[in-house]
Amino acid sequence: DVDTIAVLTPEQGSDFGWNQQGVDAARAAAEATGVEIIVAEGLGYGDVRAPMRELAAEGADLMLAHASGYNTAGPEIADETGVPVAIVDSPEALKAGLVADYTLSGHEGAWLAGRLAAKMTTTGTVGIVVSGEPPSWNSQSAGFAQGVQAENSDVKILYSVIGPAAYSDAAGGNRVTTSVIAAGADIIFGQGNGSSFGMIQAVESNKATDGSDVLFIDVIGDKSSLDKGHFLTSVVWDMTPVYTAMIEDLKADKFGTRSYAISLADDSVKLLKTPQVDEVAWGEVMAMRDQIVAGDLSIEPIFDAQAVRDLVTVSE
Amino acid sequence: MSGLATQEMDLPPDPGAGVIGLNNVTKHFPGVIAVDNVSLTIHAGEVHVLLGENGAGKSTLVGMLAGLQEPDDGFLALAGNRARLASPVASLDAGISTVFQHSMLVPTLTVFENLILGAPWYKRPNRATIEQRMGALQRDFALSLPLDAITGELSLGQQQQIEIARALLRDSRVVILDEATSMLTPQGAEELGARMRKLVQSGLAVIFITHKLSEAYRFGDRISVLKQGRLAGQLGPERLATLSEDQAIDEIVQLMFGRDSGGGDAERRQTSCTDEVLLDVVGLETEGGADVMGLHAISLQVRAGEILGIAGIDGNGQKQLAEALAGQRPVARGRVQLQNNTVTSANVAERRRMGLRYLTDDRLGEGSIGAFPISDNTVLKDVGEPPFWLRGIERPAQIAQHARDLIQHFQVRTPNETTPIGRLSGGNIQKILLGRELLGNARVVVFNKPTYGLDLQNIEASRQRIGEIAAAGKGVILISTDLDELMALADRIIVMEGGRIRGTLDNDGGGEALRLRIGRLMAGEELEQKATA
Amino acid sequence: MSMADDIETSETASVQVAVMRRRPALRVAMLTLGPILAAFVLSAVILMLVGVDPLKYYSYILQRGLFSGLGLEQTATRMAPLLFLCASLIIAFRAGIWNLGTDGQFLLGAVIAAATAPLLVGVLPGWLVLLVGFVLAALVGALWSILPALLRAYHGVNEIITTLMMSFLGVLFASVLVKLVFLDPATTVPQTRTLPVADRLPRLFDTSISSGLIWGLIAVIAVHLMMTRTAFGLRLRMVGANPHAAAHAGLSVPLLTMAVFALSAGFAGLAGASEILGVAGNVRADWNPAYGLMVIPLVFLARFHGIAAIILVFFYSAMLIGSESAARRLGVPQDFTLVLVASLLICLGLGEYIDHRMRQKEQ
Amino acid sequence: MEALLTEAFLSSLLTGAIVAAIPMLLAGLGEQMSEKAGVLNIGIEGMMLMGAYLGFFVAFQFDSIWLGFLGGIVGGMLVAVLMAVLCVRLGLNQIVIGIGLTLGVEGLTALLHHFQFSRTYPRLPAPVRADLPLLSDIPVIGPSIFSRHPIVYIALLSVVVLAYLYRRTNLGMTLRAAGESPAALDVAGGNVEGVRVFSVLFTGAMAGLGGAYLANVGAGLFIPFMTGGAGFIGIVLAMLARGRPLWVLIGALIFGAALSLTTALQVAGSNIPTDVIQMLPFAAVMLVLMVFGRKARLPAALGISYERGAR
Ligand SMILES: Nc1ncnc2c1ncn2[C@@H]1O[C@H](COP(=O)(O)OP(=O)(O)OP(=O)(O)O)[C@@H](O)[C@H]1O
Ligand SMILES: Nc1ncnc2c1ncn2[C@@H]1O[C@H](COP(=O)(O)OP(=O)(O)OP(=O)(O)O)[C@@H](O)[C@H]1O
Ligand SMILES: [Mg+2]
Ligand SMILES: [Mg+2]
Repeated sequence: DVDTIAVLTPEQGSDFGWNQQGVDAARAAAEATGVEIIVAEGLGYGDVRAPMRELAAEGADLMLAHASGYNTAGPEIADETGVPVAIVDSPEALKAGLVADYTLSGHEGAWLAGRLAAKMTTTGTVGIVVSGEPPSWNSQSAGFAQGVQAENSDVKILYSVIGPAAYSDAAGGNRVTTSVIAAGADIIFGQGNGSSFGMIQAVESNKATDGSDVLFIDVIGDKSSLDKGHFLTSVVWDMTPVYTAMIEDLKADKFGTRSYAISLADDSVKLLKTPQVDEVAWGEVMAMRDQIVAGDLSIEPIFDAQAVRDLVTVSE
Repeated sequence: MSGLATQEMDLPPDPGAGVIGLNNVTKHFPGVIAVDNVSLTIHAGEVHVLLGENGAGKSTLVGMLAGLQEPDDGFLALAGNRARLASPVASLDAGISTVFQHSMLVPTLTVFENLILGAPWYKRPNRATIEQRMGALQRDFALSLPLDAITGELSLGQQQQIEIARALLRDSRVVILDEATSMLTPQGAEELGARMRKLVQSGLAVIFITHKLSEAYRFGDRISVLKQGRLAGQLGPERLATLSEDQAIDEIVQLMFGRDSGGGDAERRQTSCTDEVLLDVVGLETEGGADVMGLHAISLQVRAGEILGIAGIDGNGQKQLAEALAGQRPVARGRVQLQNNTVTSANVAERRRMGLRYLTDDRLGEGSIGAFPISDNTVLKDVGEPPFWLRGIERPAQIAQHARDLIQHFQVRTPNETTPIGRLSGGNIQKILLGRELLGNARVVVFNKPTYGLDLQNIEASRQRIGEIAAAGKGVILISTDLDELMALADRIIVMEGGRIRGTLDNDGGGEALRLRIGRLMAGEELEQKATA
Repeated sequence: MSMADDIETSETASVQVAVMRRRPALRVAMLTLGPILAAFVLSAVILMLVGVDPLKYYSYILQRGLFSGLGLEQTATRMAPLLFLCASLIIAFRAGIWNLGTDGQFLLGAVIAAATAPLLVGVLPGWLVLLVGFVLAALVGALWSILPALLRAYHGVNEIITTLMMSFLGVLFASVLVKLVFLDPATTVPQTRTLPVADRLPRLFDTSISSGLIWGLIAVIAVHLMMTRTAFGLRLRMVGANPHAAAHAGLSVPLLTMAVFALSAGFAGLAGASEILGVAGNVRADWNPAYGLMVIPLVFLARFHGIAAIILVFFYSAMLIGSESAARRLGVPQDFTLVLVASLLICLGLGEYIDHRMRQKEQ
Repeated sequence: MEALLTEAFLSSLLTGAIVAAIPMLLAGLGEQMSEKAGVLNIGIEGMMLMGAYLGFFVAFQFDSIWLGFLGGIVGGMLVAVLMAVLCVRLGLNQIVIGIGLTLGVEGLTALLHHFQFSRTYPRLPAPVRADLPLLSDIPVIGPSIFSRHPIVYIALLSVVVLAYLYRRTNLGMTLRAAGESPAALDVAGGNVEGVRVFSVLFTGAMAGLGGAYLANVGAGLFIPFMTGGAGFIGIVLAMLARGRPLWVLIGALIFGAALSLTTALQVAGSNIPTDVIQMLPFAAVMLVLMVFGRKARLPAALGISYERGAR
């Protein structure tokens, strides 16, 4: 029987983003299903085998390996210790009773954010700034770009990657964002861990080329408590339903037979509303959300970095 | 030797009398007592010469006066008052200026900057004052220096002048010169002697260290002799006045070594020259550069049993020739043949294997590895060779034994063979290098200033060994700035100037006449017949 | 004193060790244990300042990294790449070459091993796959040092700056290779193909310890013996201590310098391969454990001595493993191990200085 | 790619170049003085990081970015004091202590950040800008260069001040003597230890200021490991600049431009992968070294500790 689960994250579960959402959701799911939880945070992006073995030895019945960097070690340790492991970004890796995948993509939410941004830009240019190009971010970048183009194909999309190993490069985030704003963007769709804070700083300290305030669209987490009037929205992810379903599947001996995902339908992906959002635009975007949920509209996720670049590059 | 110590001694010194007094001063280093209970008085108006064999403690004494080291025991007195010289600044403030055995200039700075070195960083250099004072020095001491030249690009003699000028600019009361003449030509040494005379006439005290006993006699007012860290004896002005040069030297030798120097040093060696040509150099040329002399059309032959002397003022291509012969310097044109094998393109190791040896004059820079123990340094040129290595694996016991033998044979002053060689005095390092080159089966040996920095006894022993090498049928090239040495040892003498051979002379024992002809060639005069094309 | 020696030479280090041996055991123990104790106390103060019980933290580390079977296995496994890096640095430092570019060499070695080994599985016998991986990694590592080596050997360009630059460049290049060239088409995450667990370096006995440990130990000991006992090693040390003297003695300084770079960088490449072929199985884009700089203080504290380096690597690995665990239990980020290593370095340095002073006084 | 010469491209290039160059400039100028004096200050990365941490901490606590800069200077100097004591006074190996200090500061600041800021991520308000009269009105260049935080102008000014001090006072000579031949300086009555300690502390101050700029102006908050090698680049700049502050500035601008180029090219729609573009500055340095490396002579006593009277 299942009485303890563990969640492993690369950084501290207090980053207002990926790690925090993972840890919070795991806690909520554990509570919902009545099991104990061990939180192992800040494990870094290196070799996670040691802590996984230790958690297995300590009696975890399910390990949530909450980083795409853990998806090689996860199944290996599951094999070695017999403890089920859930990994991300590896739909192929399913193994009954041992390995499940939860490839998360907020592309639908990002698509909606793109529509919102295209409605609200005054300079006619929006920017995407990312600190790296992991698949889940690519799918959101692509979703955002598609949304912008669907709304208004005249809006220019500037795309910029800060650079490798830039997860904590806050100054780099600021520099790149400042450049993107200088190049005309007045809404920034930003994805990055520590570097997000640099992006936000840039958004707050620079004016758009037409003199208006620059707005920021965040992803995954909810940073609205830090807002100083520049947040437009955030594509918030909630992994609680995913984890809850996993634990229940495990109890029912169905673990590893299917992948899990987040979606608009159960609000595990949703847009955050801030005071900066234009009411009319919000109403229109929410209507589109309902269409997607109803299945009238479908947006295909794109995970490949090159495909994202092809989307945003204006090849005249 | 205790009997010797009773001659004309003013020990213990009268502290009230001198500018500086050393009172029972002792200084230890790991494994050696460098200075052992020495008491001395330095008087104004006197050139005080310090003599002593290598490692006798002269430079250590200087170090204490210059504030580099403090005595472990005993004390210093300035004008009769007990004083501490805890740093170079304290020494400078006390009016003591020192020209050290090894150059203490910053080679990348200009002459002007070296002259004002030590001034507070926030000040702006005051050029006018310095220029004015240099003008005065030029009048009084014939010191003239290019103020904006980069120091490292000047000749060693000029560099020494900078140091002397700096000492004079400081208005010192005491000027110390540690082996200041070792790098100078005979004329240069004479000039320095004249300058010292002027200095003491103006009321300063001069401390002068040398290994050349005749210099000591001619320049000195008072001579103190150190032996193994102890003061072996002293010749005061009154006593010196009563002695001829030969008598004085005899007495000094007695003090230094406790025996007679053994015959005149200029006595010629019996020649052992044969007809077999060991080394044949034809039309050798090397590239010159901003700070190296290029070689032009050097042709020479060395026969078995012959000592070929190479004379010349320092820096006229002798070192480059030695390096080109050893394979350390690329040859642009020409041919080098060793016993009928052309070795022009062979590298150092190959030439060495074929029996070519080279004793460098740069004992610290390239002759030894200061941080390595003496033992490793004795086999530096035989790494990997039996019996010290077997199939590439080191045999430490063999190496250590070899080093101990060498230390004993050459009377090296060192605690033991594990001491890093850099800690030895200059002369003792030289002994080890000499021993290293004489090891094994040499055919041709190139000696570059083999006795520079050695004390009299070691000079003699080394010269003897060089003679023995030739007598054993080997070829010897002896590069030296010391004409006495060449005239005592060489069969023929080549004179180099400006990277060329100016002439080749047979050493016919011609005494003053030969000396004069060599001197002319050294100054760049061509020999009438242009013998060696 | 070994830490006081200059940038060119590392010779006094071994002399120092010899001197140490001649001193009373008690004194040596005091001079070693004293600073270590001080370092732990200093770090404890820092822990207390942020509100963590240091005793609890330390006992936790010991328990997790050293005194539990599982912890010990993890510690031993973690040692392998660090040992290869020690071998790399011992060669370089003893030969007076400051190879600060091991991170780049390590990563490129890792990438080439990860790019080739999985493709060879089934084509070649298992042991040969691994051998090819290791050999290629050594070659690529060495190749990445060739520019600094040439510049240093033939132009006298300081290798600190060139190896650092090549390291930055190598880290970026490794990630380019993973993303654009050696990408595993089967995954969405940019990473190389994965070498199956069964095809990696065999594990020792019944444990999870990778046999990379054994090879790492062999590497360090072999390098130590080479540098201290052979003619080749002495030649390398001569070049490091005084290149003019080496040239004067007939050694080809440029060639030997190249050899030092090739060997040192080759071992760094092997370190990368040992991590991939022994543990990780693949390289992910932007992965960089940055072991290289970390190992430098360890090698130095070991005074370039192989055995001492092994001991230090063992304790350091235990600390790494223990602190991963402690991070979870006590909420202290793993980065704290860096503080501990730095305090050790500072305290041992001060200790050496005090020792030096005391010996001077005695004479 | 045809968008390369648009105003947007140039603005974003220039803006990014200046923003990225300042920390490297400060670090490079600081390192330059140490290297002149013969201390290879590898600990500069740590000094910078400490400056970033303390600079942010002070700015946040006292709500003043200027106090923050002061804090950054103090932070850098704290690490520099350790470096000075261990390497200059006690003569321990500069490279190892430098790396050790850097690692230690990385750990310490990550630890402090974890316990102080990691739950709240406090940020500073947007920094003020000082538009230089007239100059800031020039199109493209104006807003990119002449409308920056005053600290930027101070950094640029320090290039001139240092160049003046090195040329016109004995400082340059004294530093060079300490780096080339400390024994010669010592016997000439100079204070080798004093000069070296001063230079190390100066490096700490400059690096700390650079770190504080990174945190307070560049990012608005402190993040562990946020310097990301800027200090090491400072070392490279100092080594390449051969003693001239102006060359440090030029080098920093080139580095900054290369970093900024990655963004500018992307903004211009170029499809070259970022990683490849990011390799450019490092590749450029290697190229410079290959061409000019022979001439990049370093002080003879660089990295060697001085002990009076030692043999
Ligand atoms: N056209 C542009 N080209 C380049 N950079 C720009 C441009 N517009 C804005 N920026 C960037 O934004 C910053 C602030 O811009 P600007 O000076 O136009 O703001 P402002 O309206 O004067 O702001 P404030 O009201 O705060 O003084 C500039 O320093 C620059 O970095
Ligand atoms: N810093 C030092 N460390 C260790 N030993 C030293 C040091 N300085 C001098 N010695 C030792 O002290 C002794 C005296 O050396 P010193 O240099 O004073 O001799 P010297 O009389 O000047 O000899 P030389 O004529 O060869 O220059 C030597 O045995 C030398 O090895
Ligand atoms: Mg001497
Ligand atoms: Mg001498």
